[in-house]
Amino acid sequence: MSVRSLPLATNRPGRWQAVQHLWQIPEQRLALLLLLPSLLVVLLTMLYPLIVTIRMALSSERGQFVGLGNLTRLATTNIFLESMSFTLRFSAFVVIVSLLLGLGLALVVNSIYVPMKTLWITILIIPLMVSDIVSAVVWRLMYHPTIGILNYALSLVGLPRVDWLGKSSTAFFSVGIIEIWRSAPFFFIMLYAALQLIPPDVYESASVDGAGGVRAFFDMTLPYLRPVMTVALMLQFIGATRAFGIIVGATEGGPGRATWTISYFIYRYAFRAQQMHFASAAVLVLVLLTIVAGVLFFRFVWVQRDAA
Amino acid sequence: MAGEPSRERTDGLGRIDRRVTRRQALKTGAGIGAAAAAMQFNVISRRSVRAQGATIRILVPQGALADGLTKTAPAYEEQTGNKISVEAFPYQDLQTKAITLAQTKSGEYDLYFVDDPWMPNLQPDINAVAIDVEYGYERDPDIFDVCYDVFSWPPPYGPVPQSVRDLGLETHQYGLPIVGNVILYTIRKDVVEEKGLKIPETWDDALAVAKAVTDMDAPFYGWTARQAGGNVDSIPILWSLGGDILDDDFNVVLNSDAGLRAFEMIKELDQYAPPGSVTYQTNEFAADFLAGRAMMGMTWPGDTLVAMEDPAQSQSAGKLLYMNPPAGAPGGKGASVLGNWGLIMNAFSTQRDEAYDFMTWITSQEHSLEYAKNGGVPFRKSNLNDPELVAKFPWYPAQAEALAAPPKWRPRTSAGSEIVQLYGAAVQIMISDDLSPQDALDQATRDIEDFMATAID
Amino acid sequence: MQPNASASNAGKRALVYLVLALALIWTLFPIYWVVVTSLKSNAELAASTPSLLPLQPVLDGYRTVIERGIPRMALNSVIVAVGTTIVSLALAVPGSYGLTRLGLPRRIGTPLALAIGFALIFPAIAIVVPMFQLAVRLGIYDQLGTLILLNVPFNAAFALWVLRTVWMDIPRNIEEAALLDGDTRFTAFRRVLLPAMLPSLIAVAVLVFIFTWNEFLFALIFSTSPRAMTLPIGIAAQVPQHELSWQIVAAAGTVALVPVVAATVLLQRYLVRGLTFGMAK
Amino acid sequence: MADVRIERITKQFGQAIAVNDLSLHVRDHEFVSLLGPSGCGKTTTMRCVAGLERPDAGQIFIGERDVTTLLPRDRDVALVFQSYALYPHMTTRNNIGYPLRLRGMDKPKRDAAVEETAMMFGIDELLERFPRQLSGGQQQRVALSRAVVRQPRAFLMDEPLSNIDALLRVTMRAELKRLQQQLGITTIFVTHDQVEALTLSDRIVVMEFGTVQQVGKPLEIYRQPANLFVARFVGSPPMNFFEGELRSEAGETVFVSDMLRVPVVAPRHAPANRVTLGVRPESLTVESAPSDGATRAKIALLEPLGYETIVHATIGSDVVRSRVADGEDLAVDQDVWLRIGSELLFDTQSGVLLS
Repeated sequence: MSVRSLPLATNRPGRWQAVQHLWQIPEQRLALLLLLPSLLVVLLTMLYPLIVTIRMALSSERGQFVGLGNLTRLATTNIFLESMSFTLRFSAFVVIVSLLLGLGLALVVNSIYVPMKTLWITILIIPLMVSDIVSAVVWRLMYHPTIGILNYALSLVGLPRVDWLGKSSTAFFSVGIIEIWRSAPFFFIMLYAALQLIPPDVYESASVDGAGGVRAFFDMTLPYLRPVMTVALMLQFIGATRAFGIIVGATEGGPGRATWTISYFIYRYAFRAQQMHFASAAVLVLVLLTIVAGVLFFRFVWVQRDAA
Repeated sequence: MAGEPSRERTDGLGRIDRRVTRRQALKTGAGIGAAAAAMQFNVISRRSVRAQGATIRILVPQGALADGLTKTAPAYEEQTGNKISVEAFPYQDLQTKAITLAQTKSGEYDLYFVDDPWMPNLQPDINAVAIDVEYGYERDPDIFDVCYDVFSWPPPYGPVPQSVRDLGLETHQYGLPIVGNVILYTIRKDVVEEKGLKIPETWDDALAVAKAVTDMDAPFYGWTARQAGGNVDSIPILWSLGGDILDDDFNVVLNSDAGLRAFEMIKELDQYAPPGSVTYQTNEFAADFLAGRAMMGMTWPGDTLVAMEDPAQSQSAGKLLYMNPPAGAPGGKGASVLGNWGLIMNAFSTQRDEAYDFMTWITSQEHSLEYAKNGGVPFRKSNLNDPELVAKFPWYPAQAEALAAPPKWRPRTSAGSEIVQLYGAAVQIMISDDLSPQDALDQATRDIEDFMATAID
Repeated sequence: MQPNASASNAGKRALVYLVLALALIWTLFPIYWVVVTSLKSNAELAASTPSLLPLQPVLDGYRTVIERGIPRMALNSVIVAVGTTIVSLALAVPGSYGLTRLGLPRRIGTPLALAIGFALIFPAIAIVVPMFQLAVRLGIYDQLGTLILLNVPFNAAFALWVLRTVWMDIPRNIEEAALLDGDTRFTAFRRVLLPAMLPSLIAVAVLVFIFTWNEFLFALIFSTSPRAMTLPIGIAAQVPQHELSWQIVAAAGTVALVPVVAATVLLQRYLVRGLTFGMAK
Repeated sequence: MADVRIERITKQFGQAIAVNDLSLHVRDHEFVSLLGPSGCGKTTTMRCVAGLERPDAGQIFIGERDVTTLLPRDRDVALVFQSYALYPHMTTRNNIGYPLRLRGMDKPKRDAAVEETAMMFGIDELLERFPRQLSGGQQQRVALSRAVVRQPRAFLMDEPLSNIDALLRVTMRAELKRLQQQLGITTIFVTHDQVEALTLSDRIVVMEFGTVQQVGKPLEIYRQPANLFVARFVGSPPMNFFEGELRSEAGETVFVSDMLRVPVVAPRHAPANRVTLGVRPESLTVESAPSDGATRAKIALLEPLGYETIVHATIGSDVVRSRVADGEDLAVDQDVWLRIGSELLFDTQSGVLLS
């Protein structure tokens, strides 16, 4: 074993030499250097538009300075208020139902009666990968008044037909279902993964302590899942408030303008109606809401992961 | 809406881009610009294509108009050696794209298909070529005047926004009609005869006929309409009954007795419409006629009439009567909506001569007919009155009549498209959510007023 | 007790299977329906009662979709998605390493991580108007590169966020062992750390690819010609407004679904890891 | 092979001083343990030697070379981590061969060296497996092989035995000892387990608060702890302590506390004040009948270990422990008499050994 005689194959000149040199600078400076490109890209992408948006929001479409005029106008514009209300109700509906569905599926797939779990996971997460626009199209074909399968199925069992996308109230649920179709798998996979992390002895000690199935679920499973649930809920809620492709694909905001989301409002005003300044005011409102959501989000999530 | 007099032309992008100097732009965008340069940007190089003879790129709405153009173009390519590139976008996007491109002074496309209500948004005096000035184009008497007028700018008659008037522009021809669409009323004349009814003269008559023939179980529907998001197909009812959305000074006047009557009429007619029709687009509308379960409706020649008159697919073929919309009152005259597509030459095109050559080629009597057969819609008197064609396309006389009437056009303001959309949204929600006609009128009025408060004209 | 217990087990088993059956229908039937619709003829689509199978399958939808340049748009989507994935990872891999591995003090590291986390939830629609104006000014709208530039920040933030947790899970000792074995910090990164985190890297790459493949808003606004139109725009464009055929949009939807479903099946393991932020190994 | 000289190194993390002005000379071929409670600076000291930390002050020499500022890779030392730090994506073969690969050794020679080392550790069957397919003990051997294969100038081991189960630990301990004797590579071994330190080391360095408390051969450390800290830390069960003072009585020096009077050997330097008497449990004999010089106590607890019994007895409020070879006749609550065999005296205030 004449290893000692071999020199370390180190300083041979090569294509990596320049990079290697870079990596010998002090750690913290290197850290910042490595982070800088991402930070610049990410932060500039938020900050630059934000500054422009603020400037635009303060002036009218003709470019005259109007101060907070656009924002106060927004507060009295029905279309905006109704879009806002729709967005929040819609998001709440979507995440609650998705959570329940995802949790149920996670528990079922996790149960000992299910063989080939990998296969089931694969199938169940497919919708998660399908884009919003394709999901909208896919479901629109199901909802269709004449070629759709849903009304036909209803008629087979003697139920009255439903105007799936044709009434404000049903469109709310119908579009919601599309979004649920896409987001329930997210809850499913997150919660299923979290279930795997629950140590089995927790259940054993629970059953020793006399906690039966339902009790064990509420006393043991649920508390273990709660952190993951919170993260998933918040992420999906924030995601749902951005609903855009689904609206464009499924209803174009209709019937009437019953399914306008904030994103759709901004799009319509900025790019169809060419009121970019007015739309910028709406963007500001959205950003403010995001900041609030962000603070709440990191309160919960940050503490959980990084305190550990 | 009145706006203060100003020569400052605004666009949807605000005023920023006009004021920014090259240097400023370079400064702001240096980072991104550098990154952009480093990347493979132009996936397809335009220049290399142009080297081998002109390629004329045309922005076209997706569907029959684009497909028809694709079929018609080879003849031109063979004749001239120039290439025609038909680039299709769906209707809603097309508007955004065309206006955006105009604002960015893009030479991307040489010709735009433009729906007539978009003319104000396009600012033709800046973004389009006045062919009467540039090429000495003269009107062809074979083409309806209204089809020329609608692509003239500023509009030769009718209300014009103050800000446009303030510019003191002279009216010129900025485009040629390519699709002579006008909304028609159609009805199954065989059913009318069979049931011993009369062809409706007024909308009240139409309602009565719809009521008489409807059989929800058969099913057979007395009335069918496109009602999806903010479409315009109910405007002829509004106009025929004497209502309107805006007056000549661009005030919202929808909320009137006539407006109320119109909304009531629309709602009553819907009782005889197929269930689910509230989300109907053209295709569902046409499907009812193809399946022979619809009695009457408002239709655009450009979309689906060829299929509806094709015995191979349609059970209504040969049984439909086409006419100008019914009137508001006996002895009155129904008002139709003009919906022409024009071929507009991009002012920033680098191959104007080639583009002009194609414009005149495709709008010539022979080739526009060819295009009409492939999916376009005629706009020439000679074509619309050609007996051979009329036998095949029975709506031609009605279309000619409607175009000669002439039909009204939609508001000539850049806010026009959105105003009509908001109107349509209120009509749709009235039907879908069972809103009272008065409430729907109120909603439409409020929405449009809100919108116009921040819009530029 | 025994017979009772087994009866209740059988009951539970039946319930589980019922739920699974419903979940299967719920998940896959919409996809089945889009495929079936894509094969139906116009006449069949006009019928009052829809059929579960295409009676006379036709490929008209696919033919039209090809004529209308869907393959070109799919290619555009691939270019944008691959480009975004490469650039995002090129930013996020060293970035997340720097954020977690190099002894950055918490008072600096935490706010930076928070800023990146915030970018994750920043609404894309909020940057669209200013970025569009900028792109116009620079003359770079309607280009695939611009779409990549727009997609990168959001996806880089996502990748950074996930990789951050991945780095935190890779023991520092492994890196130190490599340093002692004769690596420099850089070669240890390249030869030991990167390979060690490869599965997570693949997971993130696949997700970024799929996110970008599915991206709709930027593509809708920043593409004005087929040069930069991506598949989602192409699909939205096929929703019939002024024409008859639903099978066209169904065909376009099927074209978009195939790679996604295939990727899900093939890369399931990685997807789960990435989606759960490394929680499931 | 080389000696390792640590000269007056200091390492601070923020406000906390991990290593304080520490000097140590590990001779060539020597096996030295750094022993101390967690947070005493032993791991930091070792990491400074490895080059994973750079000391704020002081110098480190390996052989003749000042390595203080050298990168880890240039020091030619191997470190076995507590967590083994195997490369998860490499097979056993590649893990062991990795340092050789970095030295540019060609594959045939590398494989030969890897196989030879693997044979030595009995893991030659596992060469194609990945770390996740190995048991803890097997991973441990791979980690050792990786360190051994390149014959470094010094081995550094950071609690390498603490993650394996008790039985295996005993085996591995013996194996480590044999290995070190066979290869004769200078080794610095960090542990908080005194048994490991005592059984393996040529010398032990006991540390606390970043400073060396005592350096010495295992038995020296055990028998002559330099101060109260070392006395307390080394030995299990721990030494018994009694606080009191020294008095001179009839020319004899006697340790006096509330409960005890013990004649002791007079220290060379008389203490200024109170002293602490330390008695190892084995120096405390338990008698069932009173006798002169024995102190009465009461048995509180008995821990029979088979080969011996640990007796916990109370003298007043103090608990003392004694180990007796045969404790079958003893019972809890029984009164017994304790006799001190040999003792150590410490200055209570400074902790320094007086005797």
